[in-house]
Amino acid sequence: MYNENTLNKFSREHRWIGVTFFLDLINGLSLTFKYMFSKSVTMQYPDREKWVPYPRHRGHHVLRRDENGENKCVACELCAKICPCNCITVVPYEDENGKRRPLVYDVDMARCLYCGLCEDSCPEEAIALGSVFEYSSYTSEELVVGRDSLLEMDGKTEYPGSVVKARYLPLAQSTVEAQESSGYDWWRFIHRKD
Amino acid sequence: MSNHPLRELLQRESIQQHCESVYETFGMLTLTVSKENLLALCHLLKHDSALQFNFLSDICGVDHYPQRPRFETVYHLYSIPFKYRLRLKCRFELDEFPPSVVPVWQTANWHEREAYDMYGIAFVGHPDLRRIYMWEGYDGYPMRKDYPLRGYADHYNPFGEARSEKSEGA
Amino acid sequence: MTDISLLSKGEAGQKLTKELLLNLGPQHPSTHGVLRIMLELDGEEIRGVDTIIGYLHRGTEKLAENFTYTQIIPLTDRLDYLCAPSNNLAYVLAVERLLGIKAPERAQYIRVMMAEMARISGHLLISGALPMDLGAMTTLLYVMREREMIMDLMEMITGARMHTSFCRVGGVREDLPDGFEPRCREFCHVMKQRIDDYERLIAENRIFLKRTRDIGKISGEQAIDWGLSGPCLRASGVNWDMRRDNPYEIYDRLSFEVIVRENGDCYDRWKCRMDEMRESVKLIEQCLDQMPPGPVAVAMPDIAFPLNKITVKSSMEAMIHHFDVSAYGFPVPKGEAYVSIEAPKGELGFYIISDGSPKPLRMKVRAPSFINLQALAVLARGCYLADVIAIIGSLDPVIAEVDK
Amino acid sequence: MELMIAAAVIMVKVILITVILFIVPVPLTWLERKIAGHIQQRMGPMRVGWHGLLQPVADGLKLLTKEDNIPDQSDRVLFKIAPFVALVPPFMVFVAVPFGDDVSIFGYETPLYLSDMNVGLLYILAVAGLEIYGVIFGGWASNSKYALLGSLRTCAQLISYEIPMGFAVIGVVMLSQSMNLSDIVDAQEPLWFIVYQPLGFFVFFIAGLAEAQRIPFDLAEAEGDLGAGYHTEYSGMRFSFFMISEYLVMLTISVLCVLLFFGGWHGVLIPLPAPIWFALKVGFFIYLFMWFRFTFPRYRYDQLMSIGWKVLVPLSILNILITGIFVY
Repeated sequence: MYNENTLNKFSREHRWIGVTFFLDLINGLSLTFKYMFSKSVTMQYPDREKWVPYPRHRGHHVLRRDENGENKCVACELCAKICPCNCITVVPYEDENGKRRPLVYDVDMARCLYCGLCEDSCPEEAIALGSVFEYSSYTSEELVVGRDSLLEMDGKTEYPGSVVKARYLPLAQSTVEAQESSGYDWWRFIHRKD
Repeated sequence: MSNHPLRELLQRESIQQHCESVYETFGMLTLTVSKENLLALCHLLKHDSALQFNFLSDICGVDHYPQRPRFETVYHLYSIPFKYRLRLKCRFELDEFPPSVVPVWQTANWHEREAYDMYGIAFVGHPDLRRIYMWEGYDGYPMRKDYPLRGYADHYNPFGEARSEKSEGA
Repeated sequence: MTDISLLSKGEAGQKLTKELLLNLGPQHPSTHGVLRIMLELDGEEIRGVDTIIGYLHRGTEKLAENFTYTQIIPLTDRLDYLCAPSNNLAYVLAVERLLGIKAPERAQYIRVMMAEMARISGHLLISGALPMDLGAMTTLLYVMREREMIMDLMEMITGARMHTSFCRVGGVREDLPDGFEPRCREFCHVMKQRIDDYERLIAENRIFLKRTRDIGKISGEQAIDWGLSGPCLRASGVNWDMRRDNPYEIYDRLSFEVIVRENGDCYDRWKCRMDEMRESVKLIEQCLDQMPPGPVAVAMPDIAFPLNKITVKSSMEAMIHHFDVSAYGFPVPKGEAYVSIEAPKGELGFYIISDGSPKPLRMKVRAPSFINLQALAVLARGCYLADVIAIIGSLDPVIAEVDK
Repeated sequence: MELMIAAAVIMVKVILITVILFIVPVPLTWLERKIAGHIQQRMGPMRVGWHGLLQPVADGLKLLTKEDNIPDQSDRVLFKIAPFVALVPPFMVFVAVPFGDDVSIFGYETPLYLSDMNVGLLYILAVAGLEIYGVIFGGWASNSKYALLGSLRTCAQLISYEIPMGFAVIGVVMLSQSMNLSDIVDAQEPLWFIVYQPLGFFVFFIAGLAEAQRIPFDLAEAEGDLGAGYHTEYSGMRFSFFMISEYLVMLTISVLCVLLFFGGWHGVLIPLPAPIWFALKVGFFIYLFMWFRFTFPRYRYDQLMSIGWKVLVPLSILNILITGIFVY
């Protein structure tokens, strides 16, 4: 029915032939030997390569700006309400034009589930889960991110996920620096017989 | 999902005498049964050649806190030969626990331990009634409605609520 | 000089030796999580098994009682984290049963396709982890390679690799992205070859056969009695698959074989998963072939978020619904529903009692791993210490699901 | 003067071999990780040095600086000496191992071995057997059930596999009429013994795998069920001693395979210097060990014992019989 294994080529009565000549073991050994000379599929993060996520990636939160460069958020607090883990804190205020704006917009990255419900519930499409995924920290306090840094964050990517060249900068603020905008598709390293 | 053949089978005298009521809700037939009749009914349902409820899917403890009787156990049965589903419900007060169905289905063992751990339902005749999720010596039954979501404050749980006298116990 | 045989004899002639109590876990490479097993050993032979769980207990059910129906969706991801879409699907189906709605056809196809991808992902991991526990490390790395492709596809569809939370009550979150179909077909193509590779590597290997054949045997009746489900039950010769016998979603339109094996030992459970993956690949291809165009969520603004935010801003009513759903959730009619699906590990059921409010009165998860793990005590009795590892691996417990 | 030079040469050789043996596990760990990586379609160590070449050095430094844990209620003396007891026998084995024909250094003719014993083979088998003590001490002294089970398994395994191993070698001894290793190698100059002794080699190699505790016979440290077996409780330098001794045993088995069955330093077709031929052959066997490790699962304890006693011992006796019939 399926691709027959070497041992199956012998009928039940003749299985002993395969067993005596170690065909089962040789089969496995030949497979591992073949793979030994195929390309490796791993990505050398962070030294040489880096993954640019898909457009829908749910990473670090980001607050979007409108055409005038202003914060889109109207501090309706729907995201804070729907959040299953209460990781969003919003304090609204009224700006000089009489518009409702967030005075405080804190997201606790350490508590967040990255479920994307805040994104769904936002009527202004202000909050989004962006493409940044490197934000580890030594303390959980540092992971509470405020309004202004959220506005600065990278948003969703445009390109489909790919691997780009990168360089590791251990001492810099951003530890990994991507060098090219377009990269390669790691799937093509997957060895296949067509 | 038609339960009509099952409904006819359940109308028989031998089964009717054990259960209090039969009703259909959201496509599944439900039998309510008193705790005295539970074990007999389970035996019957499993060994009846036309039913053969040999697979116990789930036992669920429920706490209807302000209402009385307060607790309920819900049994979801499945008959692998006939593809029937059936729900048994048994309501009882805290001091009168239902019998264990381990003699009928071995798999009830951990289900009942879970219900005991979470609600304090001490099934009568259970072979090995210990806590299963919480550690031994844990105080209280966390899934009860009067147990606070964050637990009670103690040395390990500084964020819990302060323990008040009336909230504990039945 | 004392006769040495006297030393080991008690007064009445009985042996003074006693069983060795070995504590396996909770930190142990082969327990697949924080599972603790107290083993009573006589030499290397198992005399008694006491499975101690609860190290990962997060109180999902208690939490669910305090969440709205929408907020529970991300919670269900965390049950069996290897196949989150299946959990989402089971939960959402239960809520939909209570609401009396059905998702649009396209959404159903997407859900089923993702559930099958999740099945492959879950089966892949365990069919690689079992040989690894027995020493063949390479298998695990190979399955991880293919699992990475599924993760990649998942990220493409949902934006998350593991905790997808893609299903919504009344549909799915978004439509499939552009360029998904060719990628998915490529995966199906590669996957078929890969399953042959795994079998070539390990399925006929005499050492693997010796370690798994006739180990942890359980008969069909016993398996039913212990509540085993999924591949563990089908490996014992019980022909029961909820996808075929109680079809949910659009499974009745897809053709697939239910894999049943006779022996009920570790090898059969492993092989059953291998063959099920082949069927799942076929199912995914069929889903892609049959996928109809159309909406991916019900047009009920009081239940589902509108996909297009412009509609929210254009009408007052839509705005009110949107705020209502986001802030307070949607009320679900009073009643109770038990819906179960064929998850990778077995029968995954959600029993929801609603009191008519936007939060469930009680949500019970019928976690297949929890029930399957219970059988460890029966399966392992009389085996050797090293067999316990194989048995745990073949039962495929995901501790997050066991502990809920 | 002659005596002085002889003494000096021997000293140099002792130091050289000791140093080499201490260093050999270092590239071997790198090689193992690299082979593992490539078999599994990943890169293996890449970050320290060119293609991770300095990784073993980093690992060694890490092990050196790590805290030396001694478990409570362990037998402290035994716990401390066990790694050394395990480490010494593999070094002692190489006293009798020849690496090539006589060479002349500074006009001084010297053989490429430390001691040309006429019972070299016996000596090697006997000394290699001593390694058990380190394992037993380590497992017993740790006061851990995992370590104890691991050392019990190792004990049974090493003792029962030494028998077929010794028997398998008898065929070679019968053919070469000598127990001196360089004589055995010289006897293979026309044709390698693998041709006469395929069964003997098979038994020897399987038993060797078990002696070296490599997959599929690595029950002693089966990380699947025992964590790390007898060295579960060891850390830092002491742990690395066990590792070194393990790699050296693997090296010993490979060297013995080459010496006894594959013509030692005698090459075929391509004329290469003897030590290079020797190294190539040994390298092949080491690769075989690693290749096996990343392809096969491991046997269970009782299965291992039954293979040892029910398959290998009869086979090796059969091999002696066949050889006997052919020789006489």
